[in-house]
Amino acid sequence: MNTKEPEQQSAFEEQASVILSPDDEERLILDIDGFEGPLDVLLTLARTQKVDLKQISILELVQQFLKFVDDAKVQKLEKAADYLVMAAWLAYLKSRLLLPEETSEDELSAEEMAARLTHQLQRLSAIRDASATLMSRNQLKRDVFARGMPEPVIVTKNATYELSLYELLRGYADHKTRKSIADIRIHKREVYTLDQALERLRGLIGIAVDWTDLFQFLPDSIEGDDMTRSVKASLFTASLEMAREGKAEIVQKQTFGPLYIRKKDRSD
Amino acid sequence: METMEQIRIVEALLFASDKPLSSIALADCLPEGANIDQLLTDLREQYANRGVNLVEVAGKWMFQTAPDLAFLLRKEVEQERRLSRAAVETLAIISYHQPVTRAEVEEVRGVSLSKGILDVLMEAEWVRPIGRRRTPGRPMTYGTSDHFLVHFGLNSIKDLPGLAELKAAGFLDNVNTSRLNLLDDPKPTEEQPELPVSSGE
Amino acid sequence: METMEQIRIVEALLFASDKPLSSIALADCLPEGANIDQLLTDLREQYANRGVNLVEVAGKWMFQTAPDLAFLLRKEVEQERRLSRAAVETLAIISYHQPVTRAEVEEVRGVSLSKGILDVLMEAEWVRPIGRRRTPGRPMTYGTSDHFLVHFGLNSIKDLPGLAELKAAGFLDNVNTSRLNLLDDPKPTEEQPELPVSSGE
Repeated sequence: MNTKEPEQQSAFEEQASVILSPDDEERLILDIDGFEGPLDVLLTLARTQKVDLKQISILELVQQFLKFVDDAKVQKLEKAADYLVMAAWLAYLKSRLLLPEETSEDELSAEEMAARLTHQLQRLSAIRDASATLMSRNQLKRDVFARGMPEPVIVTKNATYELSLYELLRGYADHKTRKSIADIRIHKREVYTLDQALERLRGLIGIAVDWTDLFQFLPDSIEGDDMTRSVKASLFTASLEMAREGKAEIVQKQTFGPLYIRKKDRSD
Repeated sequence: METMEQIRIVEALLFASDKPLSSIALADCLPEGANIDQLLTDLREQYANRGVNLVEVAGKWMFQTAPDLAFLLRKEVEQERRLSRAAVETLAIISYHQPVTRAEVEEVRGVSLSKGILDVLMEAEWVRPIGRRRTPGRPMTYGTSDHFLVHFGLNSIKDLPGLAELKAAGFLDNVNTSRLNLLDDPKPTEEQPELPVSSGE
Repeated sequence: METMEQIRIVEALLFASDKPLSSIALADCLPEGANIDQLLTDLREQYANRGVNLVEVAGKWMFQTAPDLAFLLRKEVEQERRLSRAAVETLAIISYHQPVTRAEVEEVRGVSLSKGILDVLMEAEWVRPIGRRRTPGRPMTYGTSDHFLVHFGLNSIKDLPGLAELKAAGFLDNVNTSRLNLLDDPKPTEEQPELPVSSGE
């Protein structure tokens, strides 16, 4: 590994010399606010080299980054903490890349450090591409939709009560049934009472001179079959009552024939 | 655009909608001149024998589990609360007599309405205030909601069977028919002589 | 029971639900011996060209609108604020690297994770704690939920786009969390799914 170092070293320098271009550096007037951390800056800078990420010049990248931090740290030192740490590490890397490598069992070679940084940048780049792909997928509730009116509604308030059309109709029918029975009880038929009939008969019988058909005494004002029947029944009962009292005489000449009534004055 | 493509669009819109859609709303998403009624008829036809049917309720369209498979969904339904008999009767009276005031419901039922009943019916979103009577006190009138129609699968309140039909269906076996005819058989109506409540909805 | 009848049942159950259903849950509603996998395959076939498709997500099945109709149905999602770039990246790292610790996410992005980001992702129910790493400090590890799979229409984590390529390039190897200290060798850490957070649905 150690023996290869000079070669690798030169490779980096070559690369750097090929790619380094003052135009690129000048174009990069960067602000920390626009970035998601030092790796993001490094990735952006690396892309300005317009080569495959595997081919980037680490030395150039280091210089670009150090310049970027120099420009930025004046304004935003607090935010720049991450950037300063990265800058320090990159400065160390740069020195390792430029100076002849000390052999060490424990430490990574400068080449390996650079390769690792490249790997990190590639990884971030790849995950960004992946995240873009992921977010461009058809997303539920944005591009594709599930059933808008799910039927086994478990949480919806609307469905808290259960009632079938049958039960609703049954309820109305039951109500109607009960109501119709209640009507029979409540709606009493109007009647012509016995007292009313007696009063009427007593008043009218004195006026009539001779035998008179009982139903001649029907009041004019009655309406309806029910009421007529009630009046006839009451007048008939009243006539019997007056006959029992001895105040009237009744004659019926044939079955179902008309009833004749006349006053009977006992005092005569 | 081909008819099949238009049918696909109507199908997707109806599937994804959280409420029934009118044919007008559907037509808005289709190219001008699309025959939406024909598309809906075709789609209904295509789903006629499937596990899900396209149905028209309250003048709008929606997908619904085929009636013969409703038993599959009953598991969840069992947890639901049941309405009291008084609530069912009140709901029935409101649906047949609407628009109707609270006092009228009480008069028809012959008992006063306990406080919770109307609340329950409104919470179930079956009953809603419709307007106010133009009578002293301007009492609130109540009627049934679109949700009521959807729930009971009715296209209109006029689809509720009349008393004669109830009798024919055996619902009124114990009632003397001649007597029944003397009772008022209200014709469910949708007209609203009342003063409208804030049109909200 | 005929196959068509069984398909109708599966169709009704899936159509009625707005969440994916497992084939096991579906089989519960079918006669014993029904070939649920075949039924699902058939049903998917029948709906392949319709406006609604049957898809397999998170190992379960659901109907959803056809992807090519997204242009008609697309909604700017109101409640879900648009995710920040940091949140999107974090979500991607968690989904591709899971189980992954907070420090590892920070390492990949090269920046510390601001406080709200994981909260947002967990609130959206896309990310959930999975267990703890068996390393000093026993850091919590994170992964994606079934809800994440359903949302992005994935059947399993293995279906993440570009997963194979990322893996082949070595980008998903263990992340060395001694961040900014690239001198250390990455030591593979072993995941121990202790403290499993409720395995829930």
